[in-house]
Amino acid sequence: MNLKELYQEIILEHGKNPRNLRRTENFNKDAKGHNPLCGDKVHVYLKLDENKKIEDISFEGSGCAISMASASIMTDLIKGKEETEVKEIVEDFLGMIKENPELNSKNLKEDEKTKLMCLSGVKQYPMRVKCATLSWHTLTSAINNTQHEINTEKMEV
Amino acid sequence: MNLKELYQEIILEHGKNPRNLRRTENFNKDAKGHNPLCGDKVHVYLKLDENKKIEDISFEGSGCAISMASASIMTDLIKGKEETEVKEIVEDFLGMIKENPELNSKNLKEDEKTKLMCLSGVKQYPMRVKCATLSWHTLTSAINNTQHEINTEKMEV
Amino acid sequence: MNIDNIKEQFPIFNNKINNKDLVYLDSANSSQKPIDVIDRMYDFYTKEFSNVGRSVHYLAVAATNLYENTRISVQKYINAKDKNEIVFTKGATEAINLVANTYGQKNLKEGDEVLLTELEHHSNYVPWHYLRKLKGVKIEFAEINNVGEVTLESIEKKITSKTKMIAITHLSNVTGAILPIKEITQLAHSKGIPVLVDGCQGAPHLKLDMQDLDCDFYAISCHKMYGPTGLGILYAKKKWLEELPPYQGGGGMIERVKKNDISYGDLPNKYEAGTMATAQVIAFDESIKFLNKIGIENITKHEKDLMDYGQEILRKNNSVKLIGNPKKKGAVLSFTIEGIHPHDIATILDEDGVAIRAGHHCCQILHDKLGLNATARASLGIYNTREDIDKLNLAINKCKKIFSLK
Amino acid sequence: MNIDNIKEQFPIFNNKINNKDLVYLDSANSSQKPIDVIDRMYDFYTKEFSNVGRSVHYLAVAATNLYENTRISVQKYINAKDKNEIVFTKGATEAINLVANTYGQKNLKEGDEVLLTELEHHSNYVPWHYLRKLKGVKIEFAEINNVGEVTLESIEKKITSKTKMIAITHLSNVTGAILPIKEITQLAHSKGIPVLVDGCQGAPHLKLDMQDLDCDFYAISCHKMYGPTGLGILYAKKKWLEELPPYQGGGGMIERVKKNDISYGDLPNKYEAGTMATAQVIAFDESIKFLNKIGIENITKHEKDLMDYGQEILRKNNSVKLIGNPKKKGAVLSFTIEGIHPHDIATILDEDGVAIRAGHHCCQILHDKLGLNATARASLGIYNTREDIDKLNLAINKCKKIFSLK
Ligand SMILES: Cc1ncc(COP(=O)(O)O)c(C=O)c1O
Ligand SMILES: Cc1ncc(COP(=O)(O)O)c(C=O)c1O
Repeated sequence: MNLKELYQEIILEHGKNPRNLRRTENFNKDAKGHNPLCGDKVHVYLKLDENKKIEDISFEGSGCAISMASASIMTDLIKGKEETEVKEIVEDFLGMIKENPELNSKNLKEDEKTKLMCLSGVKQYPMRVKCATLSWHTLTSAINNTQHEINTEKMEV
Repeated sequence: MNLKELYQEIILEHGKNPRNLRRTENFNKDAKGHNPLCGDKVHVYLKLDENKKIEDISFEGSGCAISMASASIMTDLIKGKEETEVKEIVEDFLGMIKENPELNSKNLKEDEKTKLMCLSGVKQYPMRVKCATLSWHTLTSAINNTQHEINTEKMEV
Repeated sequence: MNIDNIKEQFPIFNNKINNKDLVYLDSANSSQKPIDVIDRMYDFYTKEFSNVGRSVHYLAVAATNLYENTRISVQKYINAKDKNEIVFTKGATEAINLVANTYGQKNLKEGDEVLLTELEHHSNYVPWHYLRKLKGVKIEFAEINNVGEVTLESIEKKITSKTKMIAITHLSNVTGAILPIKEITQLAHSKGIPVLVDGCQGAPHLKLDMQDLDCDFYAISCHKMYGPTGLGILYAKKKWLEELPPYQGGGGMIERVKKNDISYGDLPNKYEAGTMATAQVIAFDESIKFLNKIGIENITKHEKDLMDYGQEILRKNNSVKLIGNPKKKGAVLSFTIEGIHPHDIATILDEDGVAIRAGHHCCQILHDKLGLNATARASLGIYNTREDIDKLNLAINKCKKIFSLK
Repeated sequence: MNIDNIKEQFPIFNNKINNKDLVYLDSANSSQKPIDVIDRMYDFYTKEFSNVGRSVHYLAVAATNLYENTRISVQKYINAKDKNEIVFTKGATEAINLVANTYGQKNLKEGDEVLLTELEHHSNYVPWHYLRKLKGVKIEFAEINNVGEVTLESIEKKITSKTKMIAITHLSNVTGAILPIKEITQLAHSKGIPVLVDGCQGAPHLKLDMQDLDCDFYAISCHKMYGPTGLGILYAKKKWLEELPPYQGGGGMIERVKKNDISYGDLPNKYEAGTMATAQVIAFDESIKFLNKIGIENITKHEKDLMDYGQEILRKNNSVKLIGNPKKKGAVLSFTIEGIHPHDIATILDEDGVAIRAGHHCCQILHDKLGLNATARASLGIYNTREDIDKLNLAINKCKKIFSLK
């Protein structure tokens, strides 16, 4: 285990100054998520344009550094991508957190991959994995218009 | 522990052929007893004359050798005695079963003491003590006209 | 692991008990524990102890993983579909109370019938009796036949349009009868009735396959299954655990708690309120491993062989009367001796180190039916041998001698 | 026994945990176990194991005596009037559920009020919530003041003519506040209201005297009291245990069982259905002996000293904020660090072997009130030392460094 890998500079920075921590005006999709472990809560807002491209994404919530950073990095990275691309990226990210050594998505550029890989330190902290995945599950839920709130206890990662 | 002391000849004989195993006609006092440990049940009937002397005593029930023998010896010995004497004898007997090395009652003759002491072997078998005392508690209950059924689990010995 | 010298795995047999070699014939009451299970508890407490749950420190994470590992081991052992169908309880008694309480709350109303059998242990009767008192539910008892079995027909006879639950033992702790659970479940399900199986005596001796039995609930008592005391298991089909209300309330089983309302956590947390028997759950994994190493087929075979031998020996013994003679019979030999009360038998046998049980074995309904206050019971475990049976027989003979029987 | 080198009695501290010396500050969650308790379980399972109860064989008689001995030890330890006022349960959670269920069944009806406090653990709220759902009982919460206490006045304010039960914690597992139980009980009794005390955090740290406190019910969690997991205790005044209906139904708690009715056994059997946690009960006697050898006064003093030291150190530490500052405070140090989430704190501390807990500690009502999602909590046991506090402080500083705080 290695704290330095978990709390990398970029994580701490995003945790402290999360991007897109606000509420998108005129959002057309949203979902709530909840991590009973740390009491973290997140609410993700999406605005898709007519071509199903993410015109804007934002989130509200509070939580540990890992979960805030993860939401911040995620929203930053997802903005401007298309819905199908996003779905694929979420899957790739969750796969990486669960078991894959790296990210494989064609929809991610190299520097985006590097950024996301900063979250991979969490793999060594099984109790913290769900902090990193909360906002991602919530994003999926928003995209799919699932009505029920995401609860990370029900998720494998 | 010594089985020979527990299952003495006289115990086995009384257990097999219990005296007074019947129901006194025109009884004027009675009580029921129950030993949840072995499922033993006993019903003691008394007929006291106007001087409070035990004119007749009998019992109905079934149980292990110890409890049948104890009831049999008890009824045999108590018949003809006066109520106050009986109370004193019961106390003496329970005291002996609990802790006293011998019987002290002035109301018991030597041969009666010898007979009762045959039941003292049970002292070494704590789980069986209540088999020996069931009928005695029930007798007390009959004399006192207590309405509730005796349950040896509620008794210390 | 070889079943022939399995006694070596059980440290209790290394000591003289009351200066005698122990002939332990009380496994239906509680089994002895193999050394691996005992060691596991010791090691856990001395080197790894922490509460499980939501703490993120090292020991807590490790303990939580171990705890959940046992759940998976149990799932596999009984062939449940999902690990969350395994709920840890304090014992089989609690498991049955849990079902009676929650199913009763939600699905039973006045006039509804619960079908038990005359073989049931008090633990599978009293919880239903509460519903009789509380809600006016009726209780029916499927009857035993003259060899001490409950047949499919006997169950069928008592099913009515009001029957809303069938709760039956897998293996009688008195007659040893093994009930045709699979057939009963099929019949019950064809009429839309759920089935709870009291598996206390089934679990230590029979192959458990929830997919095959297809029962809705199965209650297990770990201390009879070479595991620690204070632990039981409720297997329940997922849909029931999802649909029924929670049982005890407390820490760990909630999702959100507000002053005016509470929402409950997911399976299996919903049914595991408060701090659980952590060390015991973790050690029970060793019991499962132990059973798997020997193989349940070998256990069933070994015990059947012993039981056949025991029946043969005791049948030859004058004045001994075996209670029940079911075609399919588990590792229990209940008997009476004409002229000697079971408690006298037990006391005398104990003098030779032969530990049996005497009484009604928490089955008063059955004993009433048999017209007996009490029976003597020798029950078998994997560590028993033919020698144990021979010693039982010798001690019975001593008994008879004391009471001048032939 | 000398409290200064008491760590020697706890084998867990002889091992490196995750390659570090363990600084165990999670005792409010569950305490570590002294060697005597662990050994007792080992010895019992290896040399003396039997189920307790009505068997008459040697091992069963011996186990039954040991089991009942613990009941007497507990009776003496808490100064109960009668040994039958001690009921063994699976945990404090079950103890509280038992009371809520049976008292609720018999004595509560729609509109009746149960008075809790904002400090209560979910285990002392959810069981009462069930009665709200089931019977329309109302739940009131006595409020905390700005130092995290619940005062007598705060309780008094919420008592109405409808109040039928006051259920309160002895010592808050978050703020450490010690409630004036004796005074609350006097007040409650003057109005005919019974009092249940959740003693989970009180029992390991404070002198227990039921005659002095005079509460009606007191719930204890043995695993927090240097005892085994899977065991709790309910103390209840005899009249309640006699008057209230039984809780779980099963073997051992009945008197007579017929097809149409059942009568229940006497105290304490009435409330101990099924096979109990035999080994744990027997081993818990060693926990009591251990506590007695040190002396509860010495324990309270030692822990108070440590807590004062801890408060002093942490107060001096910039950005650390202690949660609650009650005048009478038990061995709990809850805190937050401005700018670092408690779960990040716990993870970082763990890296140095400092085991604390982060979260809502099963007290969501309290955390809502405080406007916090979570807190970090260092809780003390008899084995803790000033060195442990120093290490906690150092680890907190490391935390701050990682997060660039001063
Ligand atoms: C104050 C308080 N009450 C109740 C409980 C529940 O005790 P248990 O989990 O042992 O049942 C705890 C511990 O978790 C506690 O700290
Ligand atoms: C058939 C049967 N059912 C239920 C029980 C109750 O199990 P436990 O006492 O472990 O809760 C037992 C054992 O006592 C049993 O033999």
